[in-house]
Amino acid sequence: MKRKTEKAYTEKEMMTISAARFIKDRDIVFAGTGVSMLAATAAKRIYAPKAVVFFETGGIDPTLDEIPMAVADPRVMSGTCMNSGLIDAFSILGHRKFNTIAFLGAAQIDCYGNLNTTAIGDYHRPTTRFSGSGGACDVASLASGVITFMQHEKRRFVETLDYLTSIGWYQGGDSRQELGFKRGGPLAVVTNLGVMRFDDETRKMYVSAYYPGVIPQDIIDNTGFSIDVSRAFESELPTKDELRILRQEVDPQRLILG
Amino acid sequence: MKRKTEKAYTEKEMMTISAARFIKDRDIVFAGTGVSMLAATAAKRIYAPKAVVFFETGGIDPTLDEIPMAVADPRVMSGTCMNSGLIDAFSILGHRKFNTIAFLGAAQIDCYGNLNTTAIGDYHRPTTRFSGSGGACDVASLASGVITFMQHEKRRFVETLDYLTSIGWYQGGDSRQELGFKRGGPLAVVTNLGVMRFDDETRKMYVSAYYPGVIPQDIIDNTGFSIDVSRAFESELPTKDELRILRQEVDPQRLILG
Amino acid sequence: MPDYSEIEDKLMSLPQAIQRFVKNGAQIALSGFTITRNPMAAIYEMIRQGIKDIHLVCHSNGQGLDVLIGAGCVKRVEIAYAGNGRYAPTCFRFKKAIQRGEIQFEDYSNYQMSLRFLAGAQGIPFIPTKSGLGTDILRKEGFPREIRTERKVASKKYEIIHNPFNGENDDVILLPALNPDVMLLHTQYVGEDGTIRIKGLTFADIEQAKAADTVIVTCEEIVSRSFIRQDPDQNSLPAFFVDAIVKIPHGAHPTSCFTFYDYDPMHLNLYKRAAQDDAAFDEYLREWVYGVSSHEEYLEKVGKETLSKIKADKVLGYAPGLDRK
Amino acid sequence: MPDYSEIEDKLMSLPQAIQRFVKNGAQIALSGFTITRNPMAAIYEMIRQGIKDIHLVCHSNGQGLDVLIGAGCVKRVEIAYAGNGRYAPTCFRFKKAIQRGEIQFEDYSNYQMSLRFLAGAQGIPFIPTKSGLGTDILRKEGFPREIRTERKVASKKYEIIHNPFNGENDDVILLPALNPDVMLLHTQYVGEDGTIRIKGLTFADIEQAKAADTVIVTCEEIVSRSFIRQDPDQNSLPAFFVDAIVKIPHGAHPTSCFTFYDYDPMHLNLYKRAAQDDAAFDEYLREWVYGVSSHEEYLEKVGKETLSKIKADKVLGYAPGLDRK
Repeated sequence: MKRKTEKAYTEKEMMTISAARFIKDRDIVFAGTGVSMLAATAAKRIYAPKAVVFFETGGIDPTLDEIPMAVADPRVMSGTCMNSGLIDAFSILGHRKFNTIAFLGAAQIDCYGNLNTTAIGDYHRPTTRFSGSGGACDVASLASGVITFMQHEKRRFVETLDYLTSIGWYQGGDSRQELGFKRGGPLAVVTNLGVMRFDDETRKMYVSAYYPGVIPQDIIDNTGFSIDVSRAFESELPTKDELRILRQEVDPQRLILG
Repeated sequence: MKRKTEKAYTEKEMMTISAARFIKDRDIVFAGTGVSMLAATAAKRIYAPKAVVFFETGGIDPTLDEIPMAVADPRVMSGTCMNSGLIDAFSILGHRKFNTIAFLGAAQIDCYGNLNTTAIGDYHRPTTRFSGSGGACDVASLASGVITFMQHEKRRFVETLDYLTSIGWYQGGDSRQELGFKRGGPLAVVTNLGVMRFDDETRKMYVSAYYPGVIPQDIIDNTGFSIDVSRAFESELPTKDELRILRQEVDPQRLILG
Repeated sequence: MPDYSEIEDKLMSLPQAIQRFVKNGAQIALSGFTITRNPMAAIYEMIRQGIKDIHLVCHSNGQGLDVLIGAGCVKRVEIAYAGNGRYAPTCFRFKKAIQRGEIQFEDYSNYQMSLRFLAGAQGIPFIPTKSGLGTDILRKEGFPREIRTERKVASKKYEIIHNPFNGENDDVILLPALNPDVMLLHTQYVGEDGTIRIKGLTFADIEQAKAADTVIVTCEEIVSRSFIRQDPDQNSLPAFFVDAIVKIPHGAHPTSCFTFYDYDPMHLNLYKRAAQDDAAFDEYLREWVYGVSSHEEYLEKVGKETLSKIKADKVLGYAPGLDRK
Repeated sequence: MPDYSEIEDKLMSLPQAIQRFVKNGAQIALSGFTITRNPMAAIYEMIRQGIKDIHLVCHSNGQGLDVLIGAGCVKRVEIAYAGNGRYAPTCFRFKKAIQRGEIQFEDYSNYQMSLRFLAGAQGIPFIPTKSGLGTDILRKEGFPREIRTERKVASKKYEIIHNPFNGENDDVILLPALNPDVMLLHTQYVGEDGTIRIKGLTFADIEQAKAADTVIVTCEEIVSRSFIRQDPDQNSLPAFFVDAIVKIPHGAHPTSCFTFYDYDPMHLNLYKRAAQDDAAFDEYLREWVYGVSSHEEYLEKVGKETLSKIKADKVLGYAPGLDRK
């Protein structure tokens, strides 16, 4: 298992920054709660000042002086350019004019980035029931790209999902397009061990980067399906600026950073 | 032809009041421009204070201190309870919860109250092209009831429409319901000669009332299809109150009354 | 001097409104989203009146949904998301009820549910989307086949057709419209003329209200006709959509009401602890719902101190610096 | 001190905006309705630049549509209503063009066209309605079959299917979504951050803007970021939908712009007289469109006196007592 070394940053900070680094200027960023909200906010303040953060509830570009605890938090409606509703939010999410990047989380993920946020066990009588899709199924269907946050554990990185809530690369290759989706698909999976990406041909997950203090074998050991590590390199450390902005501006109360 | 006698009221005033008398309290009244706007406003001020006047453009319950010259006139947005748009307006028009009564006008009408506001002659190369449906087709399809204003002339009351823009009782009997409409249909046609209604069984137009100074034969002579006058009676004269409110409150500038 | 003459037939007490308009087995939609603008006062009153066999239709309801399920008022639910954000990643009573097989459920997504309300609002029988193609939301049906003939239950979960305007093979999902029996809407403002104004995000409240047969509105304030009509562009619903109007300050507590009050983290955490244990939850209901006769009495229990802590800054819309851990 | 840094890449002159974004043969949607908020300045500039073969998609455009058709810029139109209310029961140049067989046209209703824009805005391929069943809007097709394969022309005018959620025979019309190349939107306010605020009725402007590939906005005022963000509930479109922003006071003249100015009855009557005669209409164009190099010059011709007559009362939104005969 990964070596415990004294680090100048926490796992959550590393995950947040790793994800934030994917955001480019003018991206329209769909954020959920938790780490995804931190990553979206950090990205805008550090690398992509012209990116716009919005929420499925209809809040567009809030000031986020305080971290929302839910996507319906009044902080999501505060200082926005516009407050609308779900129908509007999803018309933006899927709009062909925009590069919409969405952050998601899940209970299970498979090697093609399909996600389960609905149930473990039998759907009708599950051993564990989760919240359900929310907007995740829509995001996975309609956004230009999806970045998923996961705790890297065998029981979460599985061969077969108990329930496919949100479409990824489906069964790999061109199978997503064949379903009828003209765009989108998983960009990356950001975990507590590293960053996974997807092969351009097979659409299968591979290890793109492992965090300092992690070795590729740690990721293999914690993944429930075979995963290619041949393209893996060690992630860059979080910079002083990244950490300062994340800690002082994004979540000073450490409501999510902990 | 109708005898010219000195009257204490004009044809337009008589038409407006005849139509307004159909409106009941709590009706949701869909108004267009011209006489229909006068009738809606008069109805609210005289018989149905709890009726609500709205417009296909989305203006709901404007004060109408001045008569709008079009359904997009800024006067339709002034003092309303809400300013929205067409999608909202039509969601009200067709709403099963409401008794929505709509006023329309047309270039041609047939014996079942179907209307033409599109073209005379060949559709592709008409001798006369009109404005087109606007919201008329939608009103005729979705409202609870339609009252149509017409100049009573043979060329307008025709056996066969050159173009069926707005559905009435279609081909009579149950044919409207068989098309898939659960409600609605023409209530009355108000002309410069009298008020026509539709038989409950055959759905064919008949003369319900003729104005003072008009005789049933005048209506027969000016109708392009055979019309039953056996149920016709002479209309009540406009009352002093009706005329006073219409002239002093509804259209003091006589923009539409002329 | 307020003039309620225009809405005299709609103004009533909460018990009256629930009694008159909410029947056992009713299909019900709730305003708000997770921890915001849930019609909590109305929900507590439904529980006190013992309304049973409710068929809930939700996109992402949180607190309101969970209390109703926990109190045993709900028979079936069509839903996209049951959670309270950081205060309950999955609503606790919802989770238990499904794991124990106590309620019938059907999963959709937020966009799908919103579109179904939109279709209901526009009076169109169904609405197309591509969202969900290839997922188990389509492959797995939650509702048992035999209830597909019951009132307010769609004859099918969905239908897939080829896009008739596109030559190539292009699948589209058709979703059935929703027309709930009742929509419970909590809002900030109702005018003396009955006009509704929602501040902040409207979620799918407006679509839900237009789709419903009956709309019960609870509000923080009833404002003057001149105030509500001075900027009609801001208003959300005309009076004629509304069947009952009840003034209930803090009617959304412990969820938030933008520009009036924040959510109540203390209460949400208290609820979180209670909801995870059956006995503790029963005790919660006894104390906070059955144990009080009205929302006023409930608010006395919440206490002035807490209410002042969560009081929103009018400009920001929330309570800055509130301890939300 | 205004700060345009957030919109520097979108702020441009009207000639630049039209040159950059409007190509011959483009499918174009216009803001407003009959005599209100038509993007007249942009339309005049398109005529001056000699844009040809336009495919207009409208619900009820009036003045803007008629001038464009009269100037020979329009090849085909999909439309519900071409009129100016009391000032033109049927738009004159539109009427002549169709009677002379000069343009291709397809009739729909206002609700149908609005729903088609809504479908385009939501990215769904079609949308159902029952409005129009049994009418010649379904029975008679305006566009020649051979153009059905051209870009931006729907492969079919409509499709009828049975409602798959209803056992009994229940026909529903499916209407194809619209996604215009360009939408020309005239509005009251744009914020320094590019946020759009439309005052008064929005018609189908918001759906049209979301449905379009490119949105050109002309506005009466560019207001401060703090003003536009102080009440986000009132705003109509976020900046990222907008491609070009042009400040053009009185940009809708002779049509009205709620709270800024009324329609100009003198000009509409002048137009009415001109539009009924070919030579007089050419003269009108020479004088009011080709004869001026910019909207500023056009407004000088309109004259300060007229502009002050039609100046709107800020509360009423129109010019009370204006002679509108």
